[in-house]
Amino acid sequence: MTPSPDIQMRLKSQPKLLSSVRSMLVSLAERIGFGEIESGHVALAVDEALANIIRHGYDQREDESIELSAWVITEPSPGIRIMIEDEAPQVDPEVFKGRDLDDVQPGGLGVHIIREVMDTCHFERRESKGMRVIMEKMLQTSTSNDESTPNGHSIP
Amino acid sequence: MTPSPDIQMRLKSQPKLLSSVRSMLVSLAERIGFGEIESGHVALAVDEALANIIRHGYDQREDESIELSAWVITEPSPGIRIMIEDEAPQVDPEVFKGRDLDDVQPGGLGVHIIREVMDTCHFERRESKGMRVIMEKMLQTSTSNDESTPNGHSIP
Amino acid sequence: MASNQDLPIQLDTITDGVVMRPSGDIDLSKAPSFRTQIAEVFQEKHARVIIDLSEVPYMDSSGVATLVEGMQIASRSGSKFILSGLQERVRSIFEIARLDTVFTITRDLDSAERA
Amino acid sequence: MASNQDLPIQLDTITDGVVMRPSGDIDLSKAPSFRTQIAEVFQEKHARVIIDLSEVPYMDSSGVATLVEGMQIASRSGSKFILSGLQERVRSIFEIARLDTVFTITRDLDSAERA
Ligand SMILES: Nc1ncnc2c1ncn2[C@@H]1O[C@H](COP(=O)(O)OP(=O)(O)O)[C@@H](O)[C@H]1O
Ligand SMILES: Nc1ncnc2c1ncn2[C@@H]1O[C@H](COP(=O)(O)OP(=O)(O)O)[C@@H](O)[C@H]1O
Repeated sequence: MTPSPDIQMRLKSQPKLLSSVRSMLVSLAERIGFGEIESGHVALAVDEALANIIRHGYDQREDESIELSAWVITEPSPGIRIMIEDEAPQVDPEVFKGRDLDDVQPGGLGVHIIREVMDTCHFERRESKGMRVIMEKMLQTSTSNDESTPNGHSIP
Repeated sequence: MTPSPDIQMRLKSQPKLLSSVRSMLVSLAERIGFGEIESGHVALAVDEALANIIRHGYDQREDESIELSAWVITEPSPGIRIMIEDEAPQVDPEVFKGRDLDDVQPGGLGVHIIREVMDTCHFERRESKGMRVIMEKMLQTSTSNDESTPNGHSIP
Repeated sequence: MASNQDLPIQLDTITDGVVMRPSGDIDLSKAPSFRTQIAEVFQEKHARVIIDLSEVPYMDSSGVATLVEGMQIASRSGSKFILSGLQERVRSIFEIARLDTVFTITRDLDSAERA
Repeated sequence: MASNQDLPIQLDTITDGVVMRPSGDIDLSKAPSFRTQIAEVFQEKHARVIIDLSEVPYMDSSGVATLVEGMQIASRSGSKFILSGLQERVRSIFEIARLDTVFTITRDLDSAERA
């Protein structure tokens, strides 16, 4: 059984609220012991996930709701687990694979970034409606995630 | 009828989480247009309210829950409204008067600080259990609150 | 808060073009304003457009996507498009997106004017 | 995260006492550690204890309360207790608590050693 989150946030699907969520997460990650760059990466991953929900899930509608839960992990080693849940139409989790980066295009970077900066990241359909992503990052592990993500890219 | 909050946070009653809440609020307040000092004051007021709930309401127990709701106010002028709710034993709202500062003592500053840095601040019993505080701060008003708080101190 | 969706960008004229110096985080809330302002600059036909990112502490993929678009407009119109002054955190996202070798990126403005 | 409840404080010896230089925010999570370390310093009987707050960007009333206690211990033991280097945001809370005239507050360490 998962313990209840240390911090939960429910926010409206508004781009202008993203900076507040990032600030909260940078502060939490630093408190856990992550360095400046790695704390920034945690905030970046969440920012990308939220931006995708706002753009793709909610089609830029600003009055929808997003819920973020964060757990401070202490055992077996310090880290952070973040779960983000929306109420948008469900899609095949396969879309979160991320695209081939050799083809230079303006879009298609968000999912790749999330997978790259976090240790693990898992997208799924929620039980009733909406999608869920759960991501984790542990202290003192490399940010490379070749093996640990379900659909992980192999980053050279 | 009150519209639903723009951001809601539920956190465990742990002092180590206070810095994350402050960061979130500083960022939100700056985004609304508050300057650096005033944004810091919004975070300070919330920090004091949360610290009081942890110390007095929950007697330092770290597994209790606190809920914070924030509204971005746009009409009639920009500002922020914050509501904090706990599930601690109810007390007479009169205890939140704040003490006479002429008597120099280590304690008894928190409530005074909240009243001083916010425009309005109102403590009440919640319907079922726990206490609630609602505070507001508007842009482009002075931080002095001689008249606008129910039990306001007169600050020279 | 409508005006807060505008990204403040300082514009400076140089011999053969223009320097755009945005300031503040560039995320989903600011990227549209960034895109509009870049498009406006390209309507003027400059030989060189330098984006000075020294005042940008944070950028996400929506900002990066906007810059990829800018690079594509530039290559169609035969202009040079140069990024300069990236802070470490911003440089890191270009590396993750494997775009650090696709863009012309210079350390500072001086090198950008000569690149 | 247990160790994160400790407030890092650098201690420097001066002619007639000691300078304590805490770094980081002092809030409810760090005030207990601050109190313990101030009490330890006072066990050594210094003529002068300077709290250099130049590395403290934020303090709430639990930090202020700890300093009021420190001042009270100092006055009982006949020591000088001086705050120095307050950042603007920290100074502001002393003013709100109307303690800015109760404490001896100096601009910098130099003045604190002579106060
Ligand atoms: N929250 C989401 N809901 C639905 N579809 C999504 C979501 N996030 C991403 N996608 C899909 O995955 C694709 C890849 O996303 P991403 O890598 O962030 O690139 P981009 O958003 O620029 O297209 C998107 O184009 C979209 O089809
Ligand atoms: N959340 C709370 N629940 C119950 N009592 C409270 C709460 N906050 C404040 N109080 C009461 O109000 C008094 C004044 O609070 P405050 O001004 O913060 O000073 P201090 O906490 O240092 O005593 C406290 O001593 C306490 O009795």
